[in-house]
Order: sequence, then structure tokens, then C-alpha cells
Amino acid sequence: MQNNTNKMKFLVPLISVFLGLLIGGIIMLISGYPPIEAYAALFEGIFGGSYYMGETIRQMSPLILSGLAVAFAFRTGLFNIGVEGQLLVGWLAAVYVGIFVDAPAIIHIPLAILAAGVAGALWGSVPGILKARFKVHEVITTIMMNYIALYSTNEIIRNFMLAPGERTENVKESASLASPFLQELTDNSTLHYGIIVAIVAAVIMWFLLWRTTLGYELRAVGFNQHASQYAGINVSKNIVLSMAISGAFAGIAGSMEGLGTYQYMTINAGFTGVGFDGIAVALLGANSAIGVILGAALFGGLKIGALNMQAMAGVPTELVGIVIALIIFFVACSYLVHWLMNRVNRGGKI
Amino acid sequence: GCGSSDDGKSSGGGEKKDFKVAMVTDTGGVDDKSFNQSAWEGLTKFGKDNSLEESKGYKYLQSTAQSDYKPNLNSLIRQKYDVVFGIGFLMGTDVETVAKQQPDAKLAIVDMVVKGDNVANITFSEHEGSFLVGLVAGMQSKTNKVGFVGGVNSELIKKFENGFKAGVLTANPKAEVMVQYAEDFNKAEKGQQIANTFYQQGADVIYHAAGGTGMGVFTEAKNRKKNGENVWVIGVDRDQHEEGMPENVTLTSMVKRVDQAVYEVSEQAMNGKFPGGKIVEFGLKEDGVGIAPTQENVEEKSLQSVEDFKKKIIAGEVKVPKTDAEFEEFKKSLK
Amino acid sequence: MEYVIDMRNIRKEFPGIVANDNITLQVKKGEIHALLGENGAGKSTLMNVLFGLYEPEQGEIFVKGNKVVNNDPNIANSLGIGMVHQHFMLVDKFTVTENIILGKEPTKGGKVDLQTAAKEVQALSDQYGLRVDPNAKIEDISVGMQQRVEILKTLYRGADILIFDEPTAVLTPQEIVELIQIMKKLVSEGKSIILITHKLKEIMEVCDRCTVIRRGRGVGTVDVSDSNPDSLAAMMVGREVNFKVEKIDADPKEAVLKIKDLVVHDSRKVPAVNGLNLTVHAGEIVGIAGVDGNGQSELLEAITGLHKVHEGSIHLRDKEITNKSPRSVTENGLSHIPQDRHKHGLVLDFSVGENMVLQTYYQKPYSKSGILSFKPIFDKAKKLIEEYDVRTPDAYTPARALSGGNQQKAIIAREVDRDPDFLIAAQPTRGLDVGAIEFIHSKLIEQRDNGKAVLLVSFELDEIINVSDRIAVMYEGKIVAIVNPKETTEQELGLLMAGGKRGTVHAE
Amino acid sequence: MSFMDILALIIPAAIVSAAPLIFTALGGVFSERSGVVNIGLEGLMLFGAFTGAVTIYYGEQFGLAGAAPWVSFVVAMIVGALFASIHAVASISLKADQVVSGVAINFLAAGLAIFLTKKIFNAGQTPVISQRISKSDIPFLSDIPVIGKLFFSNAYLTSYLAVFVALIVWYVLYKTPFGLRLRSVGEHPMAADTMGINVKKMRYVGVLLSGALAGLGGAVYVASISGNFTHSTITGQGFMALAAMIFGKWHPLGALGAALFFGLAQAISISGAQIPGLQDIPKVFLLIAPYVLTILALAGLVGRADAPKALGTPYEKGKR
Ligand SMILES: Nc1ncnc2c1ncn2[C@@H]1O[C@H](COP(=O)(O)OP(=O)(O)OP(=O)(O)O)[C@@H](O)[C@H]1O
Ligand SMILES: Nc1ncnc2c1ncn2[C@@H]1O[C@H](COP(=O)(O)OP(=O)(O)OP(=O)(O)O)[C@@H](O)[C@H]1O
Ligand SMILES: [Mg+2]
Ligand SMILES: [Mg+2]
Repeated sequence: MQNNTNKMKFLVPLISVFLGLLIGGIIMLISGYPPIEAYAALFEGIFGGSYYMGETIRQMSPLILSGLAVAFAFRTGLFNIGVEGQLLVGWLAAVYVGIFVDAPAIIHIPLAILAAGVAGALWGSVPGILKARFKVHEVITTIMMNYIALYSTNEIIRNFMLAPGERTENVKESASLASPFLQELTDNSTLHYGIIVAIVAAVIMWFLLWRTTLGYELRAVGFNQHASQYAGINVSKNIVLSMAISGAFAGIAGSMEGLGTYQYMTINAGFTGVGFDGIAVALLGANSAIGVILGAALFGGLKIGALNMQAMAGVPTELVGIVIALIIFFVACSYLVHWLMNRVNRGGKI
Repeated sequence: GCGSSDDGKSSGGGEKKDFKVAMVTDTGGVDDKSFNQSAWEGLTKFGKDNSLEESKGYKYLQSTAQSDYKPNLNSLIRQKYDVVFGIGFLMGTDVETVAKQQPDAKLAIVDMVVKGDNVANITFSEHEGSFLVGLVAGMQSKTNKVGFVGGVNSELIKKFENGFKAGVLTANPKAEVMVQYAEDFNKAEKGQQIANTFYQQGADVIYHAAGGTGMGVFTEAKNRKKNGENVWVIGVDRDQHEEGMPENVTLTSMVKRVDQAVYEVSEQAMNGKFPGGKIVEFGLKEDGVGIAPTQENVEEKSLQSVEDFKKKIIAGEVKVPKTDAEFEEFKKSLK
Repeated sequence: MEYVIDMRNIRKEFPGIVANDNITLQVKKGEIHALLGENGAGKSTLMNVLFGLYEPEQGEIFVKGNKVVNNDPNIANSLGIGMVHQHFMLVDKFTVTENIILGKEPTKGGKVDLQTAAKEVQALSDQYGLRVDPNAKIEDISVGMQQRVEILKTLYRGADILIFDEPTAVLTPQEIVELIQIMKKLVSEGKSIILITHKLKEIMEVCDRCTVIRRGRGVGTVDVSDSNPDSLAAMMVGREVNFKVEKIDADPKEAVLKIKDLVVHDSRKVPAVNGLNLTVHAGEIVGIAGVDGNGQSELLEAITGLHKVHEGSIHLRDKEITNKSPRSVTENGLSHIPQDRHKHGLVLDFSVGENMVLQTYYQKPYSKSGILSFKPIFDKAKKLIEEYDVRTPDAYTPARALSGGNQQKAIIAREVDRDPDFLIAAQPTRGLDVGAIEFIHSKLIEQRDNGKAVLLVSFELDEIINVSDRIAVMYEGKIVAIVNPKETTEQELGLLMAGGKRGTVHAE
Repeated sequence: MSFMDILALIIPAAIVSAAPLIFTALGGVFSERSGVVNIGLEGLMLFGAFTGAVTIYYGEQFGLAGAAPWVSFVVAMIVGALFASIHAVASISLKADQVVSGVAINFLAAGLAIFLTKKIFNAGQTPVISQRISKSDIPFLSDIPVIGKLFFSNAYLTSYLAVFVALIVWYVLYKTPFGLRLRSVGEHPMAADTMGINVKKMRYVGVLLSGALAGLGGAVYVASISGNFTHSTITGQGFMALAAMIFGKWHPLGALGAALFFGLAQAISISGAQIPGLQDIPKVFLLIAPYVLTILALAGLVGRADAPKALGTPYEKGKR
């Protein structure tokens, strides 16, 4: 029976991916694109060589982190739609430290990432405080904080950090996560060391949530605030802390862009979308650390593969958006199957 | 002069058939009714003129996010396109990096100057074109008040603003120019509200350099025209006459011939004269910027003045300001 | 003999459990029929089958002689069956009237005709003596009134067969007396009633016949007049049950809890506790008797640090705990069995094991420098499960899956095991069967005998009188009298609780 | 500028930009009042905008002329409801997590709308429509002194429609049997079930109505503001509508007020750049003002909002 549950855990997403691709293929057929060729290009664009693998992994790093941010908040009963804004302030903070601080890489890189985390945490804690103190719904405040972050970071760049090309200078070499070694290894992809940061963050999230007293408190508050309060847990503190930690993950996601992929920050005309993708990644991964990594792999892979599908088979990248949406649907709906199987299995045993 | 360092090894004039060109759009997409679309039109024309096959001999890749630029550039280089264009200054850094990593590739970047011997830098003198439409606005404004709506406040859009202001003041020293940036290229409702504010305060001509936000400017102008107000919009990048229909609110447009630039650079590359490491500036002289061909709403005397100043600018008699500082200088010189 | 309800050989399974196994229940017209069984015996399930909420796997149902297939409350309604559920089915934010007419609204021009509705409700309420305020919101009215609303709902739909699932568990003694009057009135009008209750006294008082089920199986149906509480309890549990609480006399020592001139405001900023003084000594159980809403909850929340104290002081041993945080109060030696176990006692989605350390998870040995140690946690949980006979598959099962009685046992295990100087027990046996009640009472007395101070709050006067060593009567935020349980009666307590003076009782 | 001029500038602008948000937020009220979380409002609105743009364009071709936008509103409502039915099936019948399903709706709408646009127009955006809803003064009402100029001049008919629809939604939810039942299903579905109310049916209706109204919101945006549909026409308005719904405490008139508040804050922020006195404030403060004001209003005035009790929980018969 244990086996069966594990099998289901595996099977449900697998079947969902298959169904998503299948329907995507049907849509292509109907609209006159060649599905086989397109999917061949898609997979080639994900796995077909070290370059593509490198790009896929690079795409994963911020997705893992923004997924962790959403998942962490979810686990503690909060819905953080503000990952986008927290990511932006984290990005700016990382780049700021990367440009204006002088230090050897061993200190500079962690310092810049830390700055991103702290910035994201501060940004995230605002909705936390408002919720704890004034009972303001975090969904509204996080949405508002996104816009505030967008305009404020732009303004700061424009006034204090502007370089030609509507962006900041590059961060110093000592703060960069980029690696000539990795790039060479992957045939000049943009792969950088950020993925290590992301995976470490996933481990931290798991450990924090499931192995520490803090995690115990956060989960308790997430499930039942009243009982937690009766048990002497400080509910307000935990709400703020949860949003801050969630924001820290999001901020570090920003440092992936600032120190890894780009080495600078641009004046953004709109949102990056990574924060919203994080919601999908977290949900695909059922809000677990390992699930988020797998969800980010799927999401990042498909997004990168889509570029090649466009390049080789001429299929618009939006099709992959549709496929991703379908996969999310099937995963969502299969919770029912999951649950049923569990019940049946339990019944069989007892 | 377009002598290039890699004259020898690249495709010479003789091997026309094997020549392939491609471009990467920014997030606006290939049919943004703006410079991406214009670039693609240039590339398409080049392809047709040289009997290339679409998506084999010439093609584009669309980016949906900033992080797509580099993979897209790389993808085209890997498919052995002879010249790969990056459209929009946002792609500057990516073009620079890819050029460094792929010294054999030839790249071109629009609206930006980057380092690299194998990159051609295509820039435009938007301020010069904006100056001309500024003249039209200054002369045809009945209220002596005109407006400028910018997308995102940036060096590039500042060129539009300052050129425009200079043109307005040159034609009409009494005129007042209201300026506002939406800080967004995609928020039509913001464009509409800014336009509303401007018109309400008496402006009767608004020049927009704001992409999708500019659609809101058109909306507001149309509404007012329908209600009998005599207001105008000046379009940007392409001839936006159609956007003003059926109320016919487009006074004129400042066109930026990205198509022309892309075409020319492609041709030069095909002929072994790829301007790598150079800045290729398309100004009034090169017909790279100017006022739109649809001129039914432009009065004769305005057109005359446009022609005069065009000559003067080309001759270097008038130097159009690009930056705020240059504009202040220019203003002093008017007095 | 024709039965209004005839359920034959009903079988209902839930994953992993047979909740009803071949049960037969036959109810005569005009009778009050008791349904008796331990917690989890399957009573609610059987009634939910009758009401169409669950579909049975097997069995037949006849209503007024006709065989029915009843898989929808709508059908039940149309058959004249109404049910007052164990957990109320009321929309908190709606008014009394809105709740009653929901689904069968009178309209005028497409609009809900609330005037007419309120009048109808008033008429019904007058007819049966069910006092309600038609325009009050459910969240603002007492539990007793909510129950009357539930009854009105069934009557409004014209039900003549009424199911009451544990209606008295949540009522005060006065309200129970009223409810019994109402039930008698209803049967006198020709309606039939099925009553589920754990209180044998009530069965003896109002019921005509009683069907007993044990672990999903029918044990039998008896005429109440031919039986007595002991025989019913024995039928239900399968052994003799001891009703009289066995205890030696208390030996009170030093004062543990000292409350001086306490004033606590409620959510509307009105004093709910108003100048209260109380002392509880080591080695005694003090019972608080009082009608719901006289400041009991605020008093307990003030002691435990959950509610701000306005004036006065609270000392635990020699430490002042006035307005200290719940955590610090707990650390000073207080344990609390809360009144609402789902809301306040447990994190239902946590495993039983995790729930067992809800106040102590941050202490050794359950964690070290902020890292949880699961082995000690679950070792502890297993020990407690064993000791307190918590029926759960294992310590890893979510608390949600336990029955109410076992959830309560888990809470008691946790609170008592912390070895507090002072234990608060609020409604510790509400809704539990006699076996479980017996167990919990013995645990409270064991605490007392170990030299702990215990404060018991209960609406069950039986319980208060049987378990306490001293009874403090609470009325309008004050302790109005302290009585010796050996020298008082339920009548006297009832009068005091209603604000009467002691002297008047004795004078009679 | 006189104070009146400033008001005459800001208030009509607020009303104009609030209309799409009002419709969409009202849709959210229906869905969430029935107990189904609808984070997919953004997607539904987006698909409504797409549908609106396409319908108006072809309506023009078929000679519908001035009627084209109005026809497009009806079509967008139908299509919006159909699109929302995916969310309904997933979250009501298949008991999917409602947030997950809503997120999927957002991705699906964005992908499908652009994909279809490319298929239909061979371009990433629809052509610019020429038949629009246009601003006008409301006869008679606009002649009322002061008020007329502020509230009934230079405004869209759709804006008044939005206010009117909000009143209707309020009436339906709070005065009719349907509304009582819909709300009961969102508060305590089991209670509703025991009263013979079909919980699933009510929730389906709630979600479909939310799709229809959000679709209308999107179409109104196209017809009155943007004039065409591109990948960036709807970027965040649906989320703002969601925020308006919560801000308005899940009440139709509250949502209306919140949407107007957003519109007003935005109008002040935009026109502020031209208003004497506000002119000298650094631009960025004006830009973020609407969002900061919202947060302050929530923290200071509005405070806690209680969601419908059963919001987000799928209903299963007999589950406790
Ligand atoms: N919804 C359900 N899902 C799974 N199992 C259930 C469900 N409802 C009841 N059961 C099972 O059926 C058994 C009988 O439950 P039921 O609620 O009928 O007991 P009861 O006799 O009403 O108890 P109590 O006196 O505590 O009210 C329980 O032990 C439980 O295991
Ligand atoms: N969600 C659930 N999953 C599994 N089992 C459940 C669930 N809900 C209830 N049960 C089962 O239902 C049984 C009875 O539950 P119920 O809450 O009726 O207990 P109870 O003794 O009546 O408690 P209470 O005193 O609170 O009324 C439990 O034994 C439990 O196993
Ligand atoms: Mg029961
Ligand atoms: Mg019970």
C-alpha cells in the first residue's frame, strides 16, 4: 500500500504532463502546426545537448526560489502573490551590494545574496505586519506592494545607479555567480552557480518547516491560529515571520537574476513574471520542497524548450503556455484521484 | 565607409543564395505596430528582394521575457544565420555577451551601442524626427499648448521629448509643452488619463512616444473629437494614421525607419561590407527618421517649415538637442 | 403495528469502518424514541442515512408504511422528516428568519418577503413556545436559541418526524428543562421524535422506548418504563458502569490560584467579569456553576493570558500572572482543557503525536537548540496514547480522524501529563458517553489527590456536584456564593445561578 | 486650476477607469460568495478583452457599426461564462484545489488568447477597432450644477452601466431567494444542503456569472480604453479587481466603492503631475500613491474583512 501511494505520487504528475502534451498536440493539429516536429524541437530544446540543458537549469534557479516563496507562505496559511515585488527589491539589493561593495568573492557573493534576502524579507514583512496588526488581507497588500516595488526600484536605478541602456552597471566580478567554467561546459549557455543556491534554499525550507521548532510553530499557526494561541504560540509574530521568510526566498530569487543571469538590473517596464510563475511552480509541486524543484524543472524546461519549438517548428511559444496551464489543471483535478486511491487503499488494509 | 575587419571570410556577394538573416524581437513582439514590426518589414523586404525563403533564409524569433533574448540570439547563431539583429536597446547587453562568446558570428543591435568588433550598432536620430513633428505641433496648435506623453522615462525617450520640445518652441516661442511619463509602455488607461489631463488644460496636440500606453492617448482624442473638440495626436515610430481613424485624429507621425536600417545593414553584410564595430546612425540625412507619408492633416505652411528645417538640420545649421541639458542650451539660443 | 419509521438491516460503511452494521430501528407514531450508544457507535450515521445525507450500502427504509429510497435531504423533507443536527446547520451571518426560510422562501415580486416570513416564524414560535428573536443574527444569539431555530426550521417545513441528535449536550440546565417541555408538546401534537442523548436521566424522563447500539450493531430496543439507567448503561457499554463518582474527602493545602477584584471586558467593552474574587487551593477541585454567558469564558481566558485583564490581579502560587502571555502562564504551571476542543484544543491537521507537544515542543527533550527531535516526541505520544487509552490507529494519524471522545482524551492526556500545579477543565465531558465521562472524572480526581489545584467549569450540575469539593456560583461576572456540594441540591444551585439569594432557598 | 477644475478632471477619469474593474470585481463577488475562490479573474478578464476585440472587429466588418461594441459585450459575457466553466468543473465537480485551478485559468487564458490572435490575424495583436464606446455628457443630468459636471459629464455609458449592475447584483444577492441561497452555499454548504438547496448547482451559477462579468469587464476595457487586444492589454487589472472585491468585503457595493477608490487614486496620481501643489512632489511618489493609499485605507479604516466561511473548501456530501 505504501508503494501504491508512492506510485500515485509519481503517476499523477506524469499522467498530467502526458495529457497536457496530448491536448497541446491536438490543438496544434487543429490549427495546422506539425505536432511531432514541434515536440521533437521542444524536447531537443530542453535536453538536446549541454547548451540546452544549461539554459534549462539556469531558468530553473529563480523559479525554484519564487516557488519556494509561494509554497512556504502557503504552508503557513498565507497566500503570497507579492513574490514579484519581493523579487524586484531583492534583485536591486543584490546588484547594489554587487556594485558598491568591495570584497573577495567568498564574502561578496554571500553578502549580496544576503542583502537580497533581507530586502525581500523586509518587503514581505510589510503585508505580514499589516495582517498581524490590522487583519488586512495579505492578498490585497501583496498585490499593492508589487506595484510599489516596481516603481520604486525603477526610480532608484534611474536616480542613483543609471548606466547606458536603462540599467545599472554590471556587478563586480567578485559578486558574480556567472561562471566561465559552467558556460564552457554548456557550450556558452547562461548557466551560473545560482542553481546551487536554489537547491540549498529548498533544503533549508524543508528543514525549517519540518525539523525545527520554528517550523512547527509556523505550521501550527497555518492550520489553526486559535489553537496555536491557546498553546502559547505568538500568532502575530509567526505571521510576520512567515511572510518575511517567504519574502527572503523571493528576494534571493531576485539575486539569481542580478548576480547570475544578467549581472545587472534594468529599469523594468513591467513585471518579470517570475513571481507569478512561482505560484504555478509551487502548486505543481504541491508546496513541498522537492515538488517545487521538480515543478521548476518542468516549468523551466518547457519555457526554454518553447523557444526552440518556435525557432525550429515555427509554433508560437504561447502553445507551451497552454500546455502548462493544462498540466496544472490535470494535477489539480487529480488530487481527487489521489485522495480516492488513498481512501481505497486505507480501506483495504484496515 | 563600411569596411569591415572580416571582409574576407564571410559570404561574399556571389553566394547570395546561402545568405541568411534573422532577428530577435523584444517582448513587444513582431507585430507591435512599432519598431519590431518595422524591423521585420525591412527584413521581409530584404528577403523577398533577394529571393530568400521565409523561415529558412530570413526569420524572426519572438521573446516573451527578458531572459529569452540570449537563448534566442544563440539559437539563431547556432542555426548559422549570417547576421542576427537584436531589436531594441534592452537586448544590448545580451548582444554584447553573445558577440564576445561567438567571435565568428555577426550581430547587429538597434537603438544601442555596445562593444565588439562583430556587432553593428544601429541608432537613430529620433530627436531630429521629433523636432520636425514638433514644428508641426507648434504651428498648428490653436491654444499654444501641446503635450508629450512618454512611455518610460529613459535616455531614448528623452531624445523624443527634447527634440519635440525644441521643434515646438522653434515654431512657436509662446507655446507651452506639458510633459508626462506613464512609466509604462502597456497601460492604455494611463495614457488616456494623461491625455485627458492635457486636453482638459487646453492642449490641443499631443505627441506620444509610449507604445501601448499611447493607444489610450488616441482613445481620448477620438472621444473628444467626436464631441466636437478639435484635438490631435502625433503618432510615433510608424505612420499611425490608421490608429486615428475614423475620427481622423492623427495629425502626423514621427517615423523611424528601422526597416530601412535593417535592410541596409543586411545588404551591406551580404556584400561583404558588414559594419562590425561601427555605429551606423540613421538620421534625417539617411532618411532614417522623418515625418509620415500621410500628410492630409498637415497644413501647407507647416510642411514648408518642415522642409526648411530638414535642410538646415542636414546641413548642420541647426543642432537638435537630445538631452535635457542640450535642450536648455537650445532654449537659450532661441532668445 | 405500523411504524412511522421503520429502518431495516441498515448497513453503512466508511473507508475502514462499518459504522452501521445491520441495524434495525422502528419508531412508533407519537412516541419519543431514544437512540443510545457510546461515542462513535454509529448513531449520527444512522440518522444521517434516514435524513438522506448518506446512502446506505444495504437495508430498507419505510416511512409511514411506504418503502422509500431516500438519498437527498429534499426527499426527507418532503416525507416530513426533519433533523436537528449534532453540529448545528446554521449560517452564522444570517438572521434567524433567513435561516429558517432558506430554501423555501416566501416571495413578493421576486423578492424575499421577509415581513411575511418573520410573521410566520413568530407564529410558529408562539405555537410551540420556542422563543426566538426573528431578526437577530445567529452569531449573536445563545446556543439554546440556536437550537430552537433548528427546531423551527424543521417545523417550518412541516416535519412531523423529528430527529434530535444530542440536543442537550450544549444546553444549560434551564434550557434542557425548556427543551423537554417543547418535546412533550410536540408529541402531544402528534409528532414523533427520535432523540439521541448520552444523558440517561433524560431518557428516563421523556422517552417511551430506547434502541441501543454498540459499535455499529443494534443491541436491542427496550421500553423505558421497564428499564433503569444502570441497565441501559450496561446494554450500551457491555459492562457495569459506575455513575457515582468515587472519591475520598479533599485535603486542601496552600492557596494556588488567587484572584483579586478581577475586571475583564468582553469584546463589546462591557465588563463581563466584574470584581471577581476566588481562591483555589492545592488538593481541591473548585467547580464553577453558572448559566452560560455570565463571564465564565472571559474568566478562564483572563487566567490563561488569552484575554486582557482590566483591573485586579491574578496570582499563581506566588507569581503574579496578570496580563502575562499564555506561554508564560503555562510555564508557571498552568494547564488548560479548553471548552472548544476543535477550535482551541487541537491542531486537527497535525498528527496526534505532534498535538501531544503543543505547549512543550520547544523544550527538551522534544527539541534541542531549535531543532525538533521526533523520537522523544513520538515516544511520549505513544506512552500517553497507551496510558489514557486514546483510540487511534497510531501516533502519526491526524487528530482530525479521531472521534470527539478520543480527541478529548488526547487533550486531557497532554494537559495532565504536564504535571501542572493548577489545572483548568472547561466542559471536559461535553458530548461524551458515560464510559468516557467516568474516565475523565477519575483523572480529575487523581490530580486533586496528587495535591494539584483544579478548577472545573461545567453546565452539568450533576458533574459539578459530583466532582467538586467546593462550588463557586458565578452570576453576572461575580462569584455570588460558595457552597458545599454535600449540602446543596440542583434546585438550590439553579436558583443561585439565576441570581437568587441563598437565604431564600433555606427559608422555603 | 481651480479646485472645481481639478475635481472635474479627476472624478470623471476615476469613473472611466473604474468601470472594467467594477464589472470584474462583481464577478468575483458572485463566485466567492458561493464559496469558490476565483484567482482566475485576471484570465477571465483577459479572455473577455480578446473576445471583445475580435467581436467588435468582425462586427464592424459585418456592418454592425455602432452596435458592435454592445454585441461584443454580450458575446464576451457568454464566452467568459464558458471559459469559467472550466474552473467550475475543476473546482466544484472534480474538487480540485480552487487556487490551483484559478492559476491554471490565468495561464490558459493568456496562452490561448494570444495563440488564437496569431491564428486569426496572423499577428500578435488584433487590429485597432474603430467602433468604440465613446464619452458623452448624460442628457439633463449633466446640467445639474456642480454634480452634473463632476459625475455626469465626459463619461462613458459603460461606467454608469457598471454602477447600475453593482446595484442589481446587490439586489439579487441580498433581496432575492437566489441570493440568499447563493450566500448560504458559500457560508455553510452542508446547512444549505440539508435545506434542500443544490450546492453544486448554486456554485456553478456563481462561477459562471463571475466568468460572464469578468468577460464583460475585459470587453469594456477594449471598447472604451485600449481599442485593441495585445499580449499586454490586460496586465494586472484582474488582480486589482480581486483586490477590490476583498477590499469591498465581498459585498457588491463595497467592491464598487473599492474599484472607484482605485480609479480615484490612480486619477489623482496621474493628474497630480499637472496639479499645482502636487506638481513638485517627486514623480515616483505620485506613481505609487494609489497603492500606498489603498494599503493605508485598509489598515486605517476598513480593517478586517471576513471571507465567506466555506470559501475555498469543496463541498462533499456527508464530510465533516
Ligand atoms: N464522514 C465520515 N467519514 C468516515 N468515517 C465516519 C464518518 N462519519 C462517521 N464515521 C465513522 O462512523 C462511526 C460512527 O460515527 P457516528 O458519528 O455515527 O457516531 P455517533 O454514534 O454519532 O457518536 P457520538 O455519540 O460521538 O455522536 C465512527 O466511529 C466513524 O469511524
Ligand atoms: N474527516 C474525517 N476523516 C476520517 N474520519 C472522520 C472524519 N470526520 C469524522 N471522522 C470519524 O467520525 C467519527 C465520529 O466523529 P464525530 O466528530 O461525530 O465524533 P463524536 O464523538 O461525535 O465527537 P463530538 O463529541 O465532537 O460530537 C470519528 O471516530 C472519526 O473517525
Ligand atoms: Mg453523533
Ligand atoms: Mg458526538
